[in-house]
Amino acid sequence: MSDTKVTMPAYVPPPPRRLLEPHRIFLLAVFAAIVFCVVWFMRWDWLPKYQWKLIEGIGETLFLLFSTAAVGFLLALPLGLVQVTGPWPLAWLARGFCTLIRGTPLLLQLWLLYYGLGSVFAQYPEIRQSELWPYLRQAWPYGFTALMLSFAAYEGEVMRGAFAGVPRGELEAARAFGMGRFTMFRRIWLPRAFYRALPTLSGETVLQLKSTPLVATITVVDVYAVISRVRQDTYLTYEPLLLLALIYMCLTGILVLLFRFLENRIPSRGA
Amino acid sequence: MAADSGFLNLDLLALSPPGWGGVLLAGFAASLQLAVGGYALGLVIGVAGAFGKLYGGPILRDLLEIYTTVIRAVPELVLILLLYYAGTDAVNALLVMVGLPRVDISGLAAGIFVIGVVQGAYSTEVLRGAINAIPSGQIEAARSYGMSPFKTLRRITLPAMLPYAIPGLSNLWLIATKDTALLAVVGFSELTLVTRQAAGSTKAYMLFYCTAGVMYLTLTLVSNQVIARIERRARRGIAGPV
Amino acid sequence: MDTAAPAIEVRDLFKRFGPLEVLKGVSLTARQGDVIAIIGGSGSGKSTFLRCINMLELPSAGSVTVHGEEIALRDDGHHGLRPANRRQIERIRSQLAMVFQSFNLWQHMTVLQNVIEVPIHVLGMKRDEAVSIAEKILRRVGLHEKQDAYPAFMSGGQQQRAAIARALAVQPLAMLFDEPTSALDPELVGEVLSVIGDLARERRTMILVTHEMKFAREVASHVIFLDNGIIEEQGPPEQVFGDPKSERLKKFISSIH
Amino acid sequence: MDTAAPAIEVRDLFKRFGPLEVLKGVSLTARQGDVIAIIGGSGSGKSTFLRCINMLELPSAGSVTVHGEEIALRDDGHHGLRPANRRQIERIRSQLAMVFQSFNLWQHMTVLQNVIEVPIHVLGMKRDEAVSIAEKILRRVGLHEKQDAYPAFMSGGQQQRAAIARALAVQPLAMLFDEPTSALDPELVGEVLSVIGDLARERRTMILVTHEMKFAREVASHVIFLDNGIIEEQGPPEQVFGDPKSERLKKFISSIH
Amino acid sequence: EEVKVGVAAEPYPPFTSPDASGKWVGWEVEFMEAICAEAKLDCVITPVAWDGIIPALTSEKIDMIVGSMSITEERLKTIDFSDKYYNTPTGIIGAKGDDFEATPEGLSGKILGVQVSTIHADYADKYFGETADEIKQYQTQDEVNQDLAAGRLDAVQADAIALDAFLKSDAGACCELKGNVADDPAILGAGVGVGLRKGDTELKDKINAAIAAIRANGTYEEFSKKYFDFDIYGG
Ligand SMILES: Nc1ncnc2c1ncn2[C@@H]1O[C@H](COP(=O)(O)OP(=O)(O)OP(=O)(O)O)[C@@H](O)[C@H]1O
Ligand SMILES: Nc1ncnc2c1ncn2[C@@H]1O[C@H](COP(=O)(O)OP(=O)(O)OP(=O)(O)O)[C@@H](O)[C@H]1O
Ligand SMILES: [Mg+2]
Ligand SMILES: [Mg+2]
Repeated sequence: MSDTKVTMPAYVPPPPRRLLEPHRIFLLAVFAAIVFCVVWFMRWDWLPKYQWKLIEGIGETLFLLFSTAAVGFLLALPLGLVQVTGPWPLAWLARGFCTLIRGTPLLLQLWLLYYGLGSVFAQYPEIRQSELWPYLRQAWPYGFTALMLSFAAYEGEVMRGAFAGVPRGELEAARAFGMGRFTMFRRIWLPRAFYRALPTLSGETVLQLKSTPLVATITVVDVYAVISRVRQDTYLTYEPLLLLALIYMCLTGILVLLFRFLENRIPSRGA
Repeated sequence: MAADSGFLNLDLLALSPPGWGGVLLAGFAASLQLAVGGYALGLVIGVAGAFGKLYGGPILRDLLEIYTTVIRAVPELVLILLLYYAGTDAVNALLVMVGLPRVDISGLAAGIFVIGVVQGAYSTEVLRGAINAIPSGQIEAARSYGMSPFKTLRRITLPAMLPYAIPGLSNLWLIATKDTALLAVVGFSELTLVTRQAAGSTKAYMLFYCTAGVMYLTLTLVSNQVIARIERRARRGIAGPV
Repeated sequence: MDTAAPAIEVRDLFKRFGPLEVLKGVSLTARQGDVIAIIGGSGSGKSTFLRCINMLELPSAGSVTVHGEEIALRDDGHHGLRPANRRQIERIRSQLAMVFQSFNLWQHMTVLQNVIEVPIHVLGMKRDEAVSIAEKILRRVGLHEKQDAYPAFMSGGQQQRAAIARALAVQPLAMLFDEPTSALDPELVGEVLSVIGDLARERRTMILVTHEMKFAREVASHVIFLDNGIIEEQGPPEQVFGDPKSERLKKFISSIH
Repeated sequence: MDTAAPAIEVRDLFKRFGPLEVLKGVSLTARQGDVIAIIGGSGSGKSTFLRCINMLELPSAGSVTVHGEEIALRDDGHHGLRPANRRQIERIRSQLAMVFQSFNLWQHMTVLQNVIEVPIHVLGMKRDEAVSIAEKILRRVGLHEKQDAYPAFMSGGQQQRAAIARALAVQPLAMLFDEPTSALDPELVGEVLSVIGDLARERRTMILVTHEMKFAREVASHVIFLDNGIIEEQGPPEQVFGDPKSERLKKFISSIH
Repeated sequence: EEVKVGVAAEPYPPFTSPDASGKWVGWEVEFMEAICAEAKLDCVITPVAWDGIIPALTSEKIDMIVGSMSITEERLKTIDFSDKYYNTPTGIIGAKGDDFEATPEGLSGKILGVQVSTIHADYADKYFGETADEIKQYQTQDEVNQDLAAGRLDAVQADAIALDAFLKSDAGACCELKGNVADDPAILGAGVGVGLRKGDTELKDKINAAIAAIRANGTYEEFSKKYFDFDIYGG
């Protein structure tokens, strides 16, 4: 018997399942009715006016997502690795960093970075002469930094688990065949850990997507901020939020499919 | 009120006015209440949802699938806004429909409801995964000795699942404590919002944000200790990492 | 006990998994005290057969009678059978104690707790009584000092013996063993086989699937060679091992040195 | 090849894990073409000895010489040794291909990728060349059609053969096998043993730890019985199995039917 | 009868802001207490996020809004208002030494900050949207001011009184008033009123009566003096 099979304390043999069973058709009909009601009875006249802003907002959201995830992941690799093999001062530093970031709300980190640093700028106007000022002045670098650090900390944990979870034997086999430490890391340890972590990474990237709207609170105009604009302009409570939920669901769906494609490149059996 | 009241003006943190310490602590307490309430509600939903997903009929399973998928795909911030308004509206609409007077849903109750619904989706998945992680032979053995389905659940499935569920559930607890911060955007006076008010009023942004950070971090670290203890107990029968 | 009715009687058992017909009409009669060994190649349906006896797998057709009582099954409308009476199945299962290849001890309970679980929670025995019986049985299989250990911290041989103790504690009418030694180190096989050998000498009714031909020869009163879902050959061990008739069995016996 | 120097020469190897002295002075000489079987009870130090040969475990004292070149070790200041020259160890390891009991195939690579990995990334072979050699070897161990499968989807016997192919692909001076069959089903043991038997007939240098006495008897040119960290007895297989001298060995051989 | 009065959860001094004991203080709080006393209402302050305050009113989480909300056409489509209880001009401030005027031309190339969901946000969009380099929206007025002080903004548009209070504080030392913007009653509205649910005429009548009464009996003037040295009621 396979380990993964769920044995349920019931004796009914599972009926053959098809995609479109009668109840599914019923559910779809209910769903269609709801969509119809939403489209028909709610106000959507504002959509054309905001469509370009919305598209730009989605672009900003995606930019933040991908840039922070990419840079964050690069940072997560050493964070995970030193916790598994590093000398203890580095391992402690990495662990401390991860705990610190994971232990405090992202919203707070964001405000600390943006407004906290802002109050320092107010005290020391000289900073405005510096070359970095054009960047410090804008909001997105803060959003980027906070999101990126947060992703790095969470993924650092994931990668720590993934590095530690590569079966010792496979690493030993690499050593037994005379691989040097770096070759072993590059050819065996890292890819093996990466593929192991992929399912988790996929979930975490969705979480990261869901964190991006927080940057709206520091004036970055992402898709959430655009919808907030719609809400204040139209005083509509539900319609813009429903659209927003829909947009995020689509983005999540696309992300999940992307990751599934990656995962399927290396088939794995069972858990 | 001076901008240069500076980072280290700790008087601002005094427990009684003009210090803001008392307000921060009250906010912290509100955050804790929210987290505990929301987490507990989430667990209840999660247990029901996990069993519904595993053993329920096809309709229930599909509905639960929709619930967990949607909740996990939409940002908490958006869900909180939607549920905060729609949830309480819906409750009142229902009450009016059955002829009862509208009730006044307190911010706390609404907050717990929102966090509970969000947590419920994640708990459902964690618990379902944990039940699946039980080697199927364990349940088969119970069946082969003539245990009834309910007895199998109570004596074997639930206790055997615990060690697999605890890491996920403890993560959820930490997420719950931090998700309370999102209720700041609907104006609920929890720690993050009062921090923002204090920072705005005194202009000591750094000081207050760092203080709140330390409070959240303390909560996390204390939680970690407690979780570690619980985990040790639950894993008595398990050798090596799960 | 009523020795007139056989302990276990299986008649014309069929089992299909989707398109795959795994059992194609297998019958077996085990009288009180019989030790029946089932041998056969991998995938021949041995485990499936054993699991059908206590309805862990539901047969597609056929009947199982335990101690004169036939397990009531009815058509499930999908060309299969389903239990007509869950209570009955639960009762009969508690009389047919199964010992799994992979032990399947409950990991969240100590050995003692594993052994007393069924007597207390299924058979409704008093705790004290269950514990005293359990202690006797554990002593018998040589696990007395290990009774408060958790299964994960015991060797394979010890776990298998604990599983046997768990089965003995329900004072079963018959015991079903599915390859009780194949998950064990060669060195642990011995201790488990000696416990089973003792049980055989006590003339306990047992049906066991095994790969240990030497052992089957020693303890079994009857050997069944399953091949491709049917009984290819059966008889007393001397005959089956010493004088195989069918080509398949000859080949099988020679492949196992 | 220079057949004057032995392929592997181990001298007075000691290994302690903390307070536990696992190897207490073990020596061995394997000339080109020798097949040395190491037998012994569980915990006698067989695996540790094998792992010391390619420095997966660092010995506490003693020396290992491969093809005339002694592996340079120096004192680590904690009563142990450490490699003096990492490059040298890496080079020598790539000449001593190890086949693990649990295969340890790289799960994220197909069989072919597993086999060409070391030739390309350690020995610096061209990809085309490595692939063509690998295909030859895979054909030889009967895995030609499986070359694009991932290890997780293959049977134990197939995985073990893939592991042997991976080892053969580095064209090793000698091969080290650690219980190459004990994780396998009885039915899969055969196919792996036959591959190893072939290698033995080709007179490849091999050191193998095994529990399969019958097999050891057939293929080994020399058998070493390790007990409690020392070589209790050694000699040609006929002598060791047919006419054991020491009590321990007699008992050991009789325990394994 | 308990009436839940929604105020913006974000500090908006000198009108509504929490003090160190968590109590809400400011001119508008005193105004609210005065009318509630006058109309014999049992008022409870309920802080609500500013950008959700109108949905909160319509979904009956609160019964009225006392939050410096200007009476505008757009808002009147969704909610109702009492008579106005104060009116102030809209001003623009900027850093000292950075001379510009509060006109579309003056703001060209500048980064302007406003609070979300305010008449100022709408006004800035309409008049400065073309010329200004960027218009940034913040959750709270505090944060707008803060970012001006930090130098991330060149200009801030807001209620002149709120701006005045900021300029008088230490943090506001950096900046000065550049002028008031040209009026546009369609956007800037006709003063600030108490926001009410549509159809809640009973409450509306009570409030209007109370506003008239405190104006007449001098209570309004009395508490206003503590905050302002001019007549906040406006023309
Ligand atoms: N739940 C199942 N679904 C589909 N096929 C199954 C299932 N269980 C068993 N089978 C198939 O039925 C056949 C017989 O399986 P079974 O486990 O009875 O063999 P076995 O004789 O016990 O073999 P082994 O000696 O390897 O344990 C196999 O081909 C197997 O793949
Ligand atoms: N890394 C280690 N740390 C501590 N003790 C170890 C370690 N590796 C092995 N040992 C101990 O050394 C002894 C010899 O182990 P080894 O694995 O060499 O035995 P073996 O002869 O291969 O046994 P088996 O046949 O069971 O594989 C054992 O007592 C084992 O517990
Ligand atoms: Mg089987
Ligand atoms: Mg070993």
